Amino acid sequence: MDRELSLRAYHQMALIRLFEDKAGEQYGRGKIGGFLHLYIGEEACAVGAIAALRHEDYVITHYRDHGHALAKGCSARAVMAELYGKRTGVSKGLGGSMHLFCPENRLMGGYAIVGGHIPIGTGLALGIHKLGQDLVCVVFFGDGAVNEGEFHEALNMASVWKLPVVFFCENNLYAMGTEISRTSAVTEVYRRAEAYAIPGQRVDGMDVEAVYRATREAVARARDGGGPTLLEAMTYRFKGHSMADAVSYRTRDEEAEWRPRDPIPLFRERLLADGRATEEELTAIEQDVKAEVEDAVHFAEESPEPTMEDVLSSVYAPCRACSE
Amino acid sequence: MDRELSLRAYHQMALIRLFEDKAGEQYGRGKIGGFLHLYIGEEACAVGAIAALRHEDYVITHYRDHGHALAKGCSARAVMAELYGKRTGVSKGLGGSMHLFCPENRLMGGYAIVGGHIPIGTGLALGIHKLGQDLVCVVFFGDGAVNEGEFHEALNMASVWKLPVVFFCENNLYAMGTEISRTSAVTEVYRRAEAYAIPGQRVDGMDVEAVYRATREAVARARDGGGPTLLEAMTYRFKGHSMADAVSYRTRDEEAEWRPRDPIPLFRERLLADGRATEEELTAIEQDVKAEVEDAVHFAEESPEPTMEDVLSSVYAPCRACSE
Amino acid sequence: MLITYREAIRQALRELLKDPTVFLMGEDIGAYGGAFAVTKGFLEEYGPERVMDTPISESGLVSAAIGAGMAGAHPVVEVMTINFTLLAFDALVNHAAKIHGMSGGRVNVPLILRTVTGSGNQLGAQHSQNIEGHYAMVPGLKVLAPATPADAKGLLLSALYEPNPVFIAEHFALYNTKGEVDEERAFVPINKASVLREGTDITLIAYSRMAIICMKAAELLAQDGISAEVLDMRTLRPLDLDTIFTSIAKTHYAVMVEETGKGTSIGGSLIAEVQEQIFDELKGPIRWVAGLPVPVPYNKTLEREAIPSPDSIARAAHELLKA
Amino acid sequence: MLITYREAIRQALRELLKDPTVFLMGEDIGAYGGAFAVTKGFLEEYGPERVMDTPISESGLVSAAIGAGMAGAHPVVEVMTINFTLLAFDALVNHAAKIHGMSGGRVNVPLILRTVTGSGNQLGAQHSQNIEGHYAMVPGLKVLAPATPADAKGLLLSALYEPNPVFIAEHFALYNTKGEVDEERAFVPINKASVLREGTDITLIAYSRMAIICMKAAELLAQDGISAEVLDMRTLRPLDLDTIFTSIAKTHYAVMVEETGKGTSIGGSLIAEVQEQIFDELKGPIRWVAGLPVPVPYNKTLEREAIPSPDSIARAAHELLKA
Ligand SMILES: Cc1ncc(C[n+]2csc(CCOP(=O)(O)OP(=O)(O)O)c2C)c(N)n1
Ligand SMILES: Cc1ncc(C[n+]2csc(CCOP(=O)(O)OP(=O)(O)O)c2C)c(N)n1
Ligand SMILES: [Mg+2]
Ligand SMILES: [Mg+2]
Repeated sequence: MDRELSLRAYHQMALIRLFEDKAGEQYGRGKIGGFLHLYIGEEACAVGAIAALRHEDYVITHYRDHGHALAKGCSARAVMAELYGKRTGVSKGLGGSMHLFCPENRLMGGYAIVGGHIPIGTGLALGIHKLGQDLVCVVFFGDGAVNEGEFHEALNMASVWKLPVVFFCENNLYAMGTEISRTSAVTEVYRRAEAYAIPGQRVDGMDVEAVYRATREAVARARDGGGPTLLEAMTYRFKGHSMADAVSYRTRDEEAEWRPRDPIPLFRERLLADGRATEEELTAIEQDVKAEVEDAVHFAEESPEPTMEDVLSSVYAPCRACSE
Repeated sequence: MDRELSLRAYHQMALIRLFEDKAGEQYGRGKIGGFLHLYIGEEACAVGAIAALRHEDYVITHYRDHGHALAKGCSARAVMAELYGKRTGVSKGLGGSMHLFCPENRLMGGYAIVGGHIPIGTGLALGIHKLGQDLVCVVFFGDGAVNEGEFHEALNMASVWKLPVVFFCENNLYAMGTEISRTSAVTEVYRRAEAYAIPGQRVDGMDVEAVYRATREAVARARDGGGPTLLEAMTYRFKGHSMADAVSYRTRDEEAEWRPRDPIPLFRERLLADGRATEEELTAIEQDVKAEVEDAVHFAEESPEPTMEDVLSSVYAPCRACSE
Repeated sequence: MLITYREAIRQALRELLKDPTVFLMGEDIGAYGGAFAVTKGFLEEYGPERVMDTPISESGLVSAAIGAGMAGAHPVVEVMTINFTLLAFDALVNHAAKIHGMSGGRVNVPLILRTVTGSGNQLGAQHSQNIEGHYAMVPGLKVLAPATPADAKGLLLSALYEPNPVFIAEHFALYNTKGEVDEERAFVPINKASVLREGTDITLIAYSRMAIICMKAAELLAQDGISAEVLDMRTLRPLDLDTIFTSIAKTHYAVMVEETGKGTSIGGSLIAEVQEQIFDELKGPIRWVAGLPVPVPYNKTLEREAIPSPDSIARAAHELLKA
Repeated sequence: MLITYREAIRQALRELLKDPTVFLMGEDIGAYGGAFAVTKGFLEEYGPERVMDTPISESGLVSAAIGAGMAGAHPVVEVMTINFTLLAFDALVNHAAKIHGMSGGRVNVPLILRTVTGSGNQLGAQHSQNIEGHYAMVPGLKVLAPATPADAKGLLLSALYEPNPVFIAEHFALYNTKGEVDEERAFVPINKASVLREGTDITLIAYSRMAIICMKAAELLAQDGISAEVLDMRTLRPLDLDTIFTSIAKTHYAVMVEETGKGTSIGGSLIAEVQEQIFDELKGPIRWVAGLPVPVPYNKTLEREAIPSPDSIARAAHELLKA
């Protein structure tokens, strides 16, 4: 990554981290409801992968979606307001944490049915292909989603039709409380690519630049008509599955092993070490991010609630083939 | 195959062939309704695979199921009567051609939802495992079923739980009018096994002994706790997908290439060549089979229809936890 | 122009294909020509980019169509029969139907899904279902079930202008039936029932093939001097209750007729809504004539007896009027 | 013994596990203890053969349970929430429900499927559904939806004696509610509604959480001198219409209450059947109070307003009695 991109990536990772800390805090205060799945520890995945995309490229993801939304350019304000259930939220307060939609940034949603959005991502790529566009779609999902039939159907179709899509598995070793080895016959997710005759690659999901490079290559191939790729980023969620999770299924030792691999300090050190950024610059970014998150919370607090009319009028888009 | 087994196998293949010819004929006369999916050309698959099983082992299959039913020991009478929709049919005339059930022969059904029965087969093996039985289940399905999500989920579960199941793909190159290469990213079905860390093997589905040997090995492994296997038998259906199919999607040349590979004359010649049987013995079998099929038709013709009471009383098994 | 229901759909598809963003996708719609020959010859005419054969992956292909629609293309999916849509139930109910609402109205899913409903061909329990009723329950979907060639064409033409997912259940037993269809583009609104026959004594309410069966029942009733009005709901979601209210305000008696078992389609809620909203207009209960609540049997005689006939409908009408 | 709904289910599961052919399977029921902590500690106590964590493969795992049941074992599946059962819709509707019928009654599918229904926790549209109604439409399935700890235990105990697939919808909002439960094995028949409260002026009909909400509405009505009878259907398929007929023959007025939108559960067919069969007993229409027909919104206030409350139920009852 060049200097500019690096600083942008650092900004995004820092923003996501602080945003998530804050969201967790506000959840504890009852300001945010429902499920809240924090992305802390996995920031390098969304940020590295999305850095390899153009603004017009599509992203579709699962319920652990705050990081993807922020990396794809949705404002912290609109994302926080969504968690608050406010009308100014990305989904007007009707979607919530698991369903962030920013079509203007080509974030086509967070989805809460594990695996269900993977073939929809194939479909976005199918749409791109049909419309003859020079675009790509990246689909994010977890290691647990790989065992759903939708994963299989989606990868096969994408391969047969050579669609411009990158399947990006965030392998954080657990699906809720279940380690991947207890439910997956093949635990190296990238190896599943062979069954669909597409390239598969494993990458260090704690290294934002490694993620960026691998995704850039896959995206370039997809854009050039080379078809889909399956990427597997090895990562770790530092928090529980959701706020309700006491994380009793993994050892504190394992957690301690992953701690030093925190993608943000690692990247910070690298930027300083190779002179891409100065301490002052990074501190300034950290200050900016702090202000951005405070502002987002303030905005969310002050925003109005949606109305029942908003709900009723968004079940259907207005009919253009109805009489009267 | 030893002599006895060989003669039995020849008998079964000849029976299936003649049964199918007759069924097609009776369909043309309007005696049989619905869809009729003939197994002509594929006899070596069912016969070879099922020869490797014990009576108590389970078989579950798709709608192209006459061959499996006959090979598993269901009587030609009861199968023909089912096609006629008669009360003496294996499924009392309520199931029809696509839904042959003979629990006493451990044929757990033919199913008409492509792929849907594959995880049920995994489940039969799960049941075997839970009950600590020394049994195995063979699941038959087509090349088209491999792209359903159920295939993927079924193989993964079977592998993770090391269940005694053999997945037997009858690859006849077409799913209705669709050649496998147009819809499958990987056309060597057996290679899909790698994605589930289980053995996969391709076998000549026109050679009943080759099928027998491969299945015997897979069954032995399964029975010994070695887990599932994916077998792929290369075969060809000499007729259309169903009686309605004009077979306009494949060339007459291709059909002509497969004709000499008809499993029945091939096996006949081999038996004669290596002296396992005499011309007289095989002719006698052919005569027996002819009589068996004639008898089956007669039986079906003469059998009574089921009643509406049969239908109503078989929606639910009698409740043992209801009051009154 | 007197054409078949199948030909009417073919004409509509040709109209749709004039829009370059439209493409057809489904199992065996190309080389095989469609399981019911609806798209026969289309592959040759439009090529594989516009007429796409898919793997046997119902969940995946419907989801792919959802995504393609979200990206601005306009997929017209054929699911070979309605029985197989159950594999795409999550795609339709949890995704297609909810994306507009849960995005706060910001993302549209302009998907047209055509499939084939019905029993009566001795296909056994897994292939003889009228599952459109399950979809008609789902907010966010529009569900159409035409009974005539004119509606089959007109509703499909209209579906292209719908920014919402449209589920169209065609009845296999109707493909060869003929009817008058306007040669010009003849749109049929997707929120209106149609009055197939006017009458004054009793209202028969149905959709799809049963609307045609009700027309036969109305003939039988006419022979007995009873004037039956026949309503074809044709759009199952949203339900056009007003047309029903108007009819019952005139006849004061009604019979709801469905091919499928009670509780498995729109009949129950339709009756519940009608009795709640115009109770005083009713001179008797709304009769409910439906298929038997059973996995449909293979045996030909029993299969036929498991669904309503002109006779059983006429009998119910007589009983109601006599009571 | 006063215990929670969750504890009642745990007790029943322990009873079930005394049968050596019984095993539990589901996502995160083992190491994680179940998403709603119903099986907490079971893995340690019974071991991984009796308490099996599964991959996230709803279609596959439900199908595997079907097969295991056919082989003579007795699987008790937990599907984490009812929303995910849509992925197993084909397994349940095309397979579990039909195998007995299409085998001519020769093969049984003794499957118990427990899952969690309901809205009201700000989980958004994909996680806030009451889909038991879809299953209650399907011949071949039995569908239970207990409202009280006693029924939660008693119905689950009975389910083991059912040779048919049993779908049990537990309501997440009830897990911590308490009720009296017999310490002994206290079977509840799986074909009977229960009268939660006797009354003479009007009948309130509901199931699951809404039965409890109706009890609150009945209290409100009592304050206004109206005596409401509250029926908890508890078994959604088969429906115990007789209990309803008996009640309405006494009260002559009825309100049907559902958490989910109109047409998405049993309400419509129940009303349709009742008006058809005892029209003359009705002094007014059966009122239908249901959730809004929308993808359930995340926003807390709106989510709450989207479903019936004691107030809205009492209001409907007042309107009906006044009209
Ligand atoms: C179809 C479906 N099944 C189950 C669930 C419940 N569930 C939510 S998240 C989750 C684990 C998913 O794990 P993974 O895909 O690895 O993603 P992660 O949470 O680790 O990012 C489960 C089982 C669901 N939401 N959808
Ligand atoms: C879920 C589902 N989708 C589609 C169909 C329609 N259909 C019936 S058979 C068939 C082709 C299956 O081909 P294959 O699995 O190769 O088996 P074969 O008929 O060649 O033996 C299709 C598409 C179906 N029955 N079920
Ligand atoms: Mg994970
Ligand atoms: Mg095939």
